[in-house]
Amino acid sequence: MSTYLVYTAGGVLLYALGTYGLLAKRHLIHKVISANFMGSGVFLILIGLGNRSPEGGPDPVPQAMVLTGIVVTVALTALGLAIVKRYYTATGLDNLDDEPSAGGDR
Amino acid sequence: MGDRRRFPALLPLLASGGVLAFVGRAVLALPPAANGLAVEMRDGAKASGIKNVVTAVLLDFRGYDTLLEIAVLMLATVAVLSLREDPAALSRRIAGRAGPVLGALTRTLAPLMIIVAGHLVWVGSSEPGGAFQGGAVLGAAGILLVLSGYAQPAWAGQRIVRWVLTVGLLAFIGVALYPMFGGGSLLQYPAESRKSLILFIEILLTLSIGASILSLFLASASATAGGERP
Amino acid sequence: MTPILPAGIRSLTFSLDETGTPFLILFAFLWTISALYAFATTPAGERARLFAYFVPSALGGVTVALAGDAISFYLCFALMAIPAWGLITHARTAEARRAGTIYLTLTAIGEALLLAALVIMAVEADSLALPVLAEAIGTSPLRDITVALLLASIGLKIGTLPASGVLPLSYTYTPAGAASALAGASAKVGALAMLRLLPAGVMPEEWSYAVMALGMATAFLAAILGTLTTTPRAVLGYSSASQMGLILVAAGVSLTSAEAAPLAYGAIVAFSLHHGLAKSALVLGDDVVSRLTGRARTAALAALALPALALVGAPLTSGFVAKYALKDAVHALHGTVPEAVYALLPWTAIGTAALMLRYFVLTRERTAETHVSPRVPVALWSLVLAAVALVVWMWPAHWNVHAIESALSLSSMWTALWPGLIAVAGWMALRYAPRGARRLNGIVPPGDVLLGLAAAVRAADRWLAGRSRSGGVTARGERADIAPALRATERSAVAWTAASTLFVLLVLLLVALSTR
Amino acid sequence: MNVLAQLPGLLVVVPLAGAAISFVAGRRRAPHVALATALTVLALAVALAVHVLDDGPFRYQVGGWGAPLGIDLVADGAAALFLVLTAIVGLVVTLYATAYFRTDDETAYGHGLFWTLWLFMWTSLNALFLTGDVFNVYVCLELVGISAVTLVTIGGGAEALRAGARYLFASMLGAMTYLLGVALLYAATGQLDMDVLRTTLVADTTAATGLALMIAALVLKTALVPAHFWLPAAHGSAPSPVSAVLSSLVVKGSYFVILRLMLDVMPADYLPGVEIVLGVLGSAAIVWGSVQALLQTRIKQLVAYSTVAQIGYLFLVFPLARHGADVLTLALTGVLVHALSHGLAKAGLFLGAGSLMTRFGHDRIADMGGAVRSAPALTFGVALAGVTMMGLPPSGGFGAKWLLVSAALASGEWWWAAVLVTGGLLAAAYMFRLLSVLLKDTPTELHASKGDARTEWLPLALALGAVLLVLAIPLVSNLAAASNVLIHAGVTP
Repeated sequence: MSTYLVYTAGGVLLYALGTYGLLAKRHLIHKVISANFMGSGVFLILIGLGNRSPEGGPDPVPQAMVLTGIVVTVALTALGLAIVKRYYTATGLDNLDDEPSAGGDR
Repeated sequence: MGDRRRFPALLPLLASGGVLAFVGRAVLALPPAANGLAVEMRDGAKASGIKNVVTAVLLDFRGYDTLLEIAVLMLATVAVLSLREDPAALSRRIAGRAGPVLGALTRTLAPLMIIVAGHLVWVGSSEPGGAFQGGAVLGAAGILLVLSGYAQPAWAGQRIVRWVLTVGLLAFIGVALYPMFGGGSLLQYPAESRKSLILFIEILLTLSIGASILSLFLASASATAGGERP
Repeated sequence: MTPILPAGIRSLTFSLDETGTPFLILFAFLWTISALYAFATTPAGERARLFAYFVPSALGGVTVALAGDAISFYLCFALMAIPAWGLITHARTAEARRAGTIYLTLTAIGEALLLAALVIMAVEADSLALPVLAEAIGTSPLRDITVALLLASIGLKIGTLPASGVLPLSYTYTPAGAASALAGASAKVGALAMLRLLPAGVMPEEWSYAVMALGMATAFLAAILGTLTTTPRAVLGYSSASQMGLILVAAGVSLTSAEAAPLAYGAIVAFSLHHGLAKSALVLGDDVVSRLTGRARTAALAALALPALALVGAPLTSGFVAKYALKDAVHALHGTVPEAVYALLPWTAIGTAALMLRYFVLTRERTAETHVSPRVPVALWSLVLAAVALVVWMWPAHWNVHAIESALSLSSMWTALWPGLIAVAGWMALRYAPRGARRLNGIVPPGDVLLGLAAAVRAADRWLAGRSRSGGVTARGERADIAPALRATERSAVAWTAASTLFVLLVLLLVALSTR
Repeated sequence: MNVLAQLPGLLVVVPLAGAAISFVAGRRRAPHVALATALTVLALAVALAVHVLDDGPFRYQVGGWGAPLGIDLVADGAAALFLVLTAIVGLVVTLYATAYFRTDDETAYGHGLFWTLWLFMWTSLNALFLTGDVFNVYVCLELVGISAVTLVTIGGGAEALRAGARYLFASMLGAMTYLLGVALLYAATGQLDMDVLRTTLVADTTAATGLALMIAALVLKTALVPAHFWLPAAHGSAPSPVSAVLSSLVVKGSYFVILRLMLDVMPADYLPGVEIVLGVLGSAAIVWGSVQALLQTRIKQLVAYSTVAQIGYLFLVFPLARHGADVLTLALTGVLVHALSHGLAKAGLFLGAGSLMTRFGHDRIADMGGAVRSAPALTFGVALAGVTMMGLPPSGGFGAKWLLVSAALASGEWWWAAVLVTGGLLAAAYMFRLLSVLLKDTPTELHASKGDARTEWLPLALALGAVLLVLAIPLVSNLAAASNVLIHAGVTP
């Protein structure tokens, strides 16, 4: 198995895990973290697949994309946390299902 | 009324499994060797005179992406500022300076971090590094200063901080516009001043990125201690 | 590519042709008179509100005669029809508003049907020019459905059964000036559409027989409904519907026979001109009468006889010529149905005569309403009356020379007179009728079945809104209610886990499809 | 500087500079910065449209490198159309907002940061309409997403925050799906530029998977049923000027990218069956959105569901595009006219709804009787916008319907025409439900003091624009002819 496939497979797995979390986890912080999983998954896939260059050295374009992607994801995550927090202060809810927050597992 | 009760829990699992299968298949279908744009980029970087290819891609070839990326970062900062509940909240929680140990550590670390940030920017054109890395360190230094009481958290959102936040983007816009007056297109740096212009942007960006990270932290402070509901 | 694409304002073609000319003259004359009349009789404070709707409507109503392609025809047609809603609801009473709503709904449906027909025709003909459209649809496999769409749309415009209530509804509450334009010109746009859009001589006989039968049924039934209503305007509305039924008969003739088509077209034009002027004179008439007192009132009532007689088809009037033209057209067809229609045609005049009597009686009872000087209304009205009297003599003779000649013969005088006499006799006899029969008087509200339909729609709307009819104790649960079910479906479809999973499944579907 | 040649770059940088300056200008001066920016961008957008009409589409090489090394902007007829729409709606919304966001409370409405957020959103929309690079699309989408989510929550109410959170997670899901698609596409082809992809794309599992992921992500951002789950809450609970922009412009941004990927970048039948799925979902959106609009009791929810329905029309172009250049021309012109007329009318409708809500002090449709008495121009504006929604003539909506019905009939697939007609009737139903209340002649008590001439007349101006659009159809069809989709399909302009 080639090296690039290890990274890529890890990325795919991480992405699928993140998808499940974003879909099924109720707590909003879980959702934010799951979305970060998805992002990291894609970055791993980009880096992994960008490492197939036979001319020696990795492809710089996916690296640049990942750097841009990381900054964007950081921005999105910051916004996400701010909204989740404000939503919690305003309603006392930590999910979107209108169920009271579990309290203990915060 | 939660959708968890109504909705079979198996379906999200199936859906994620499907994602795994389809993406996995797509990845495995790829040939094990491919160049992408690696060769073109390397040749282009030689022509542009920037030794670090990734920096060349980020700030030169795809500098437009980076311009918008800076916009994303500043936008997120503005967004979080617009969501802040009580600007004075953090000030109330950090009363006075830190104790002797943290104080001494801060006095040692903060200047060091600022130097490291400067170094990261400087080496960015030839080795891994650059404005984002530098900015992150700078922002961390700022957070350290605030938490240990050397800087006022209420500064976030003030006019001077706003200027620092914006100056990177404004400089980038200015540099992007500058070639247009010479008949070039947006971000088409003149060959002779390419390196110095990029360094100029990088330095101001480092300041703004640091301010962004600090503001993101400060603005999300809770309205009440412990983050509990009033 | 050929321009089925509306290139917009630049592709709109306007031109004047032989068909358009009489309509243009009629529309321009009637809209001008009614504008002046409405201006003179509307209180200054309400003028702006009325003319905000009147001006666009008139603009569309006049230019429709000039439209040379499908788009401009449709635009003018709609421009006239839609703002007319504002004229109908001008009085701002509950009835007027209800009439307006029904009118607007029917208009919207009619526009949609016409649009569907025009689009099919434009695609089939690969052109937008009106003459090409009608020709191309005759040989198209979509011919039947297109003609049906056209007839349904025109039927809604001219008040064919079962929509016979649309004309009475649109006249009854409208201010007199505007009403005269709606009565005289609006439905005639439907007649123009027949000439412009219906293909000639291509439909099977059964088809056109059905159309003719529908026309005759409308002519008779509308007359019966009209005699049972209680306001002069409503009577006039039903009379229009009845007359428009006769126009539909002519359209039926043209659909199946290319030889009879010119005769039928002549009849449609004749009917439009004659009926437009006479009906306009009558609509203004009851308003003028209500403004007069004493001897002037008597004189005005007497003058009403001129348009009334014309409608009945008395000799030497425009109505006589129009009816003669229609008879000639029907006569050109052979078969049981055309012959039956031919035999029944004179009998429709009984209905018209009865309507005119009823109108006369109701108008005579109207009391003087305003103290505004009646000078301008009377002058304008006289102009229309003069047009009614003179139009027959200005007739472009080549349409039907025969009709004009025979108008002077004795036998034809008799055929024109007896229906009127029967109606008068019937009216006299009614005075001695049992009380039960007289109670029928006034049982038809203007709008007849349409009102029932509208009530049904409102009930359905309430049901959909999940509200109970009584407003008191709800009967929820006893009746299967679809609205809560729809709401609940949407609620669970937008719940996060369900919705996002659905989206990921959509992703998988797209990927699976793409990589087959 | 040759301004004409620099227009694409300026259309991105000018509003971006406006956003930055408005942030440092302070809350008092920010509205002036926004207005000045709006006027400049409108002038630039119109100039670009004229330039494209005169000289045809052109590419703009940012940084002077050119694809595949650098990023190219593409200025074609369709892009110019959306830019002009954005500029017109943007200017009106900016004017409206100067009246709407007047408050002395320091913490209200996001600490006065509306203007900065709004100019960032404008920048990102312009960038999205112009970009020719699939990764750059990702950055633009995130800019749009972050600004849109924040603007939804700017009012600060619990409902708005909940809607914002849902919107945020939907946005994240879409962004990640899109980025994964780009990663796979780049791994398979080694290209990011749309024009290079158009000429080099060959059948390949990975590339097709990537493109399908990208299309799906954009479908989520465009809120096509069943991926509309985030839209009604977000558009319904945002401040009205924000709702107007979200409904009339933001969903068009991602739609525009779908349009280019499906009809320009990919060869016909590259993703077999996807165009049918999009058409079917579009039809479902028309019916389901309208039915839900009919059931709403609150005015902005009704308008938001109407957006769900109207988005459906935009997707009918994809199945129709398989039927040759003539049908494609008709259908594309149709959806462009629809996008324009819906953009103007929906913005007018949301602004109108906002003014009504301010005046009544609530958002219940049932209790809005008598609006016509105290706010006739406002009610007239809402009614006119309704005319376009229903597709009644003479209006832009009518022109769009005409073109789309013609295309459906010319393609021989008449059922799309049936969907269009049904959609018109359903739109009439829900608009009449609203109008029948507003036009009631009952006396009402309104908060007259809060009314400002701007909030009464601007909705009417937009609605009038949507109606008069019917006169601009030749212009739109010329711009459509100057779009890369048609030029590459072999239709000579």
